[in-house]
Amino acid sequence: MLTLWGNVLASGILMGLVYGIIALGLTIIFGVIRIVNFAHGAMVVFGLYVGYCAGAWWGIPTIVAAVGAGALLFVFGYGLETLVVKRFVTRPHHIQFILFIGISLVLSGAQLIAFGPDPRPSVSHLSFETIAVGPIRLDLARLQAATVAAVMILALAGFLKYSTFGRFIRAAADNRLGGLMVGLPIPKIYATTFGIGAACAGGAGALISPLFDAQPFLAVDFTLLAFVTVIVGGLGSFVGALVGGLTIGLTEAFAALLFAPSLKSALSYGLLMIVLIVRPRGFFGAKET
Amino acid sequence: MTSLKGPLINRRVAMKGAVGLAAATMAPWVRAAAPPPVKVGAIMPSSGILAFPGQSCVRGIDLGAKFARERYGVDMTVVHADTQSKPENGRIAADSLIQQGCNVLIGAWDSGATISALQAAEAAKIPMVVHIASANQVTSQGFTQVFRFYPPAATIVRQSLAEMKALVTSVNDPPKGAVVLHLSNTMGTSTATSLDAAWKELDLPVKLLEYIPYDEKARDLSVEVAKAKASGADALVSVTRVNDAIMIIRECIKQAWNPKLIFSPNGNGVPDKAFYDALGKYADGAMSSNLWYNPKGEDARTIVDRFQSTYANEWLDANSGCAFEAVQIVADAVVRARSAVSSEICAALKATDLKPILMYSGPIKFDATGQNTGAAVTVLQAKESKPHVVGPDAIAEYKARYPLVPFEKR
Amino acid sequence: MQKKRDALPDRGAVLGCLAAFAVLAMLGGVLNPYLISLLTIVFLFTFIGQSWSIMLGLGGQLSIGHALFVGIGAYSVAVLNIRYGLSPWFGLVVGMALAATIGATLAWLSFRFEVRGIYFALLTIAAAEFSRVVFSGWEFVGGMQGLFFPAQSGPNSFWMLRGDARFYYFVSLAAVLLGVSATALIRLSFLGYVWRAMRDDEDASRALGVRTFLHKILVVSFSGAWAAIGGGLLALVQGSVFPDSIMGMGISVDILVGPIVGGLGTAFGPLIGTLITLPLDHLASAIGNKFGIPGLNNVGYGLALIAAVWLLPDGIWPAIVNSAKSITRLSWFGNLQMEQVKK
Amino acid sequence: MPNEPLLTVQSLTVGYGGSTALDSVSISIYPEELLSVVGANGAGKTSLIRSIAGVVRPLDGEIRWRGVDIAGFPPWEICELGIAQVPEGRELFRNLSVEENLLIGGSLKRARARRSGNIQQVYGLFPRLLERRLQAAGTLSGGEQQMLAIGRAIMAEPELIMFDEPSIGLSPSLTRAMFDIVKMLHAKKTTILLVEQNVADSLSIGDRGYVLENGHVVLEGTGAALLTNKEVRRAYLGL
Amino acid sequence: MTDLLELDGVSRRFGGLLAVDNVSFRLKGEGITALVGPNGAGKTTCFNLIAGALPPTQGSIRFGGEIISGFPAEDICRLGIGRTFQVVRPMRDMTVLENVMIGAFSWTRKVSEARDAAREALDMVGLGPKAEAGISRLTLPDRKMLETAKALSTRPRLLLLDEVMAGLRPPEAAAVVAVLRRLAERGLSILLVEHVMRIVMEAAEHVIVLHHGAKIAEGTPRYIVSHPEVVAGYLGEAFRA
Repeated sequence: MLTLWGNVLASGILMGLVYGIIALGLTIIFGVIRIVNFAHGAMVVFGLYVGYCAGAWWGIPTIVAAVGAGALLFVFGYGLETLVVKRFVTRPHHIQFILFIGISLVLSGAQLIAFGPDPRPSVSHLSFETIAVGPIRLDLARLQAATVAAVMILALAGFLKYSTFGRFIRAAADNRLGGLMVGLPIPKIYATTFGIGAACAGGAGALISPLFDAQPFLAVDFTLLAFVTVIVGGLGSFVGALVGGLTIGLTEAFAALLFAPSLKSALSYGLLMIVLIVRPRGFFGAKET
Repeated sequence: MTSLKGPLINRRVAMKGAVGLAAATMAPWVRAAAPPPVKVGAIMPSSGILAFPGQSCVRGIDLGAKFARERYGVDMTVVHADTQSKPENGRIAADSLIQQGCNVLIGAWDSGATISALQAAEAAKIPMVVHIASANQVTSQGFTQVFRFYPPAATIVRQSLAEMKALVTSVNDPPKGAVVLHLSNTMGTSTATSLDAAWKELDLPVKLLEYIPYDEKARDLSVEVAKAKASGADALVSVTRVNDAIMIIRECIKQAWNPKLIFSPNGNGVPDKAFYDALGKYADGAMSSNLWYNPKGEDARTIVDRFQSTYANEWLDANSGCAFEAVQIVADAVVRARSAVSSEICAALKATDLKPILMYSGPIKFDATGQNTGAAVTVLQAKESKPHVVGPDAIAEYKARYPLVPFEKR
Repeated sequence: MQKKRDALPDRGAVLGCLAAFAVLAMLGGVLNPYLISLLTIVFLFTFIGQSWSIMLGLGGQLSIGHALFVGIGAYSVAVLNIRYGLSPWFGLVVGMALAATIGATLAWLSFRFEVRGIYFALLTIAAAEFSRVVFSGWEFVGGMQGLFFPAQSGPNSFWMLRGDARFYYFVSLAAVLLGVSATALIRLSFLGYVWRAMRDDEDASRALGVRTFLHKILVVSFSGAWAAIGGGLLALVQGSVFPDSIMGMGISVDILVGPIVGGLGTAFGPLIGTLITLPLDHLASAIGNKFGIPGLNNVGYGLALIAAVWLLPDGIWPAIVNSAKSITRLSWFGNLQMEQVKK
Repeated sequence: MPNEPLLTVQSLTVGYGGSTALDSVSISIYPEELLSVVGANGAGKTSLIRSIAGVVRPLDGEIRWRGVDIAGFPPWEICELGIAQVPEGRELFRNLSVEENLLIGGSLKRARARRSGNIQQVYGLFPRLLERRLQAAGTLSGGEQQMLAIGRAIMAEPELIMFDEPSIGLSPSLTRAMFDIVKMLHAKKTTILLVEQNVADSLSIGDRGYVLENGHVVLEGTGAALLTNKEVRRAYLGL
Repeated sequence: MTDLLELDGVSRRFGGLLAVDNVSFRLKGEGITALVGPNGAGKTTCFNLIAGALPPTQGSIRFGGEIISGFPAEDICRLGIGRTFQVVRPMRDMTVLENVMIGAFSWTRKVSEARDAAREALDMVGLGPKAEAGISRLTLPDRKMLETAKALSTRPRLLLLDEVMAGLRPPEAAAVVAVLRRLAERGLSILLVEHVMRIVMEAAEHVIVLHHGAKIAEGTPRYIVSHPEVVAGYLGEAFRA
């Protein structure tokens, strides 16, 4: 019994970190540009396909694929912001929503045309391996994803904290007008931020490819998952993404253990509603300006 | 363009009734010695969340039409319509096909779109062969134009459990307890409900320990599998789609749980290519019961080979198989009716008594509600990256392997 | 005399509107069944879209989870009709009441705790998804297996709201007419003025005595009740209800595309927008099927949506009105329908 | 006074959504000058500064910097030319530390190389900022925030600093201190554009001044002349 | 007789800033009172406290003898305090008349009644001829008067006007003063935030001076301009002489 609980706890934590990394990109983009990227899920699926291709076609390890997917999506995100999203930054939410639904549809459609509707499992030995720590088994793919998630979050936090451009990004997130007044290159900052957000989504997608099979229409699920995570943690906050991920991961794990597993997602949505109502900025959310 | 004229007039008859006389005088004129050209409308969810089975069905329909042209000499044109996996589009798709002059419809995979499409078929009096859609209501809501090849969920489960019983009673060291892991979606819940009844009715010698339903959108089944393992069961009965079937096996491996038997009544996984792509050697030994092609059927080999040469990267699975068979049912009816008039095809469909061409099934006959009474399941077992038929005995390619080789010893 | 004319929409507008609907009604008699079923769905989505459009376009509250209300309406009709054999009219009334209550509760909770803007929108998604999952697991309402209406047979029955395709065409057309009139009337009533004021500037309207807290609850609740009617009709037309489709994100997204593309908060915008986008979606789908490239429809439709919000930020209808105004003296179009949300 | 103006604003018109904030305003600033622009709320002072800085796009008119028309240039290019501002409301990066605010101010290409030295200079000027260098800018008091805003502008090594109502919300003693700093910067030969409501103080330290009313320049002259102008006294005190 | 408005030790703090510092004053039933002070003196915050846009941190506000501090803005409006905003805030896609009708909806739900009341209010401020115009066609003085008409249409007993004359040219301002006089003669009490002393001198009967959030002087306009602290606070040290 204790083993079961221990395993559930471990699995909840690992899964929570994975959720955290899936949600990271969404939170970065919101934090700086103040737009909600509803095409986030489609970008995660993009990454999943990169992971699939890397694993199944070229036999590239997942971590390398994740870096590749991150790079690819950075370029994609940077371009998308410069060409399209830029024009919508000051537009009302519902217009942005339609824009991202459009982008999401284009991505999903392209994925459907390119790969067909069949689930594409990444072929990786990681999918089957665990390491035992005492009586507790840790899933290797999840462990890898969770570790990379932690490293990535630390790296990003470091970049934002200590690099000049990272400081620019934080400044732009803090006060856009003030940034303009001291001569920050706001378009470049926004495009880069969107690129980073997209890269996180893509990298996360590739990283979790040993866990999830790629399918074009998973986009909505991943978008919703990222929302739940990010809102519980606090839109726009880094630590929030992690804490949100852990909260959801653990809630789901213990809900599955103690209640009906099929009500897992009802519980996380319920939690989301409560958090939204009681603490709309989440645990670590930035103040609305 | 008689092919267009016939159905057009016929539809008017259905709608207005007043021109009936004209149609009656027209009908003999349309009838010719060879089966007349017929237009078949196929309603499938080719895009959207159900695109995976939907596109598989489209392949079955296309191949089936080619085959029917050669076998029956029917001049058959297929028109496809996509429901985008939305129920409300079932009717629009059906009406669009009827508008394009289709004399008979096939579709629509999911029960929602099927019911919606059936309303259009009912209004226009165009017969519709339902190749797949498992809700009881498809044939129980009083539609007169429905002909369902696919058995209702309860029938499938009952037959599946009968096969399972045959298996566990014939082996040396039968499993003692079973745990049921099932999807909480339409298919999963109805299967689980029937499972419970059938289990008792058939008095399976394996004890049912626990039901563990899980969310369709589950992203992680580790806790569910951990729970299943903790229940002490040595047989895993699962009702899954492909993704979760893969997830469950992965979890079993990771959690070092080696049930002696993994069996999915009416479940996906074992029949699907993705299952083997993802699991490789770990796929072997898992079993499922499905509607499947009869490997010992006369034409099965040729059809499978043709499918393989046409669609090199795809498998002929239950979806394409049922779609294929549905086309044959239509072709057979057209030949017997010697007419492309929908009402006459409908009458011929009612009188269907067809030896299945591809699928394993009893003689295909439709009862008063339009339900195929001959439908039957096969038991499949994964072996060397392919599903193989291991039951019923009459068509088995080999005897089922039992128990499962523990994952770590592979 | 002068006053009375002011209080009502321009006679020209009323006549123009009636003429448009007369044409649509006549089309109902002559169009082929395919167009009939397509337009029926267009009308239903228009009607639901109008409810959404009132909430954002007049009330300023963005909902991305309107499927919640649609689903409530659909299930009320389905459960009462299928389980208890009651007329769908009861279901519609019950659905309205339920949706209004749920909407009011949700709004009360949100605005009480100062959840606003995008956070409120996200809350509506959460509420919709939450109820979808709950309905999926609720045996009484059919769970994931859904509920099915019996096949339609016999003559059309207005009382039981059952009939053939044309019957539903006229029912949904009537609903749209109701929606257009309701939108126009609300805009000209006390509520319309107050809601628009509240949407444009909450603090300024509070200073003018507008009880914004109350009105925000009212508009959400009202819009919810309206959407529930649409949901009930949609359930009847498609003949079944499943939590995944009727309460899923798909519906929430589908209904808001029309109003945004057509023109938010206007009486005709949702109709024009849905009349363009929905058939476009089907056309794209047909083309994709023709070339054997499913997925092409998603790409095409997605690009069309991006183009729409890019090129016509206020929607098609205001663009038409503006160009019409610059050519002729069609001022009544403007008075009745011109509306833009600026933020 | 040198003959060539550093910055010339020529018939500048700025408007927002149908209303006009500046209507054909022309002013010029000469190198090393301290120019005061005074006017009541809504006279268009902030619009003037923001359009020079490129944050607001003018509807019409020219803004010439050393003879080059920079109207329509993006703000970051304008900052790079050596035009900095101490904005109304300070517009600091509230969640960033004092030092980070200064670093950002000094990250323009024109000053980046000398950034660390400049920071020390700012700390020398405002020892209070040194004490609080790791504190978030949002937690500073009003006066300290104003110091930080000035320090941030100095970090860009600007040739022209524009002050937008530096005395707002400050106590009389802090206001005096603020004007001392302006005077000190002026003494260091930085060109200064000072926009104020505080008529007397700003005109008394300014070399020249303009009076802005409702988007128009209504008076211009030397600071001392304006200060004694009957019109100004009447308009601002009813004396 | 109770005073119409009574502020008693009212303070408001924003973080570290004490925007309004222990302010007390009373308004009698009618006439024009001006609230003056330099920028950032807390005049607008004071208005916001009275009108309920913000709750005071300390102290109480009474209107007609009843405590209203802490009430929401809409309730205070309905009790009879109308206010304008310093930055004009018209509802952009409504006509002038429709904008003013919103205020009337605080006491009626009949569109026709609201329309009549709005017309009346517009006539009162001289905007009658422009009733059907769109907002974008209004000049700045028109917009200021529109704000006043909106507040008037709520049928207030006390009118709070926040810099309605800022940015107006002298003749325009004079016209506005005339309007205010007329309103005051009808028995309305007006509290005016104003920057330009010249106008205050012309219009107000009573002046309250705020500086750094605190009241530093109160009295007739004549008395106020001769008050040394006022001159210092307003125009700077240089003017003291």
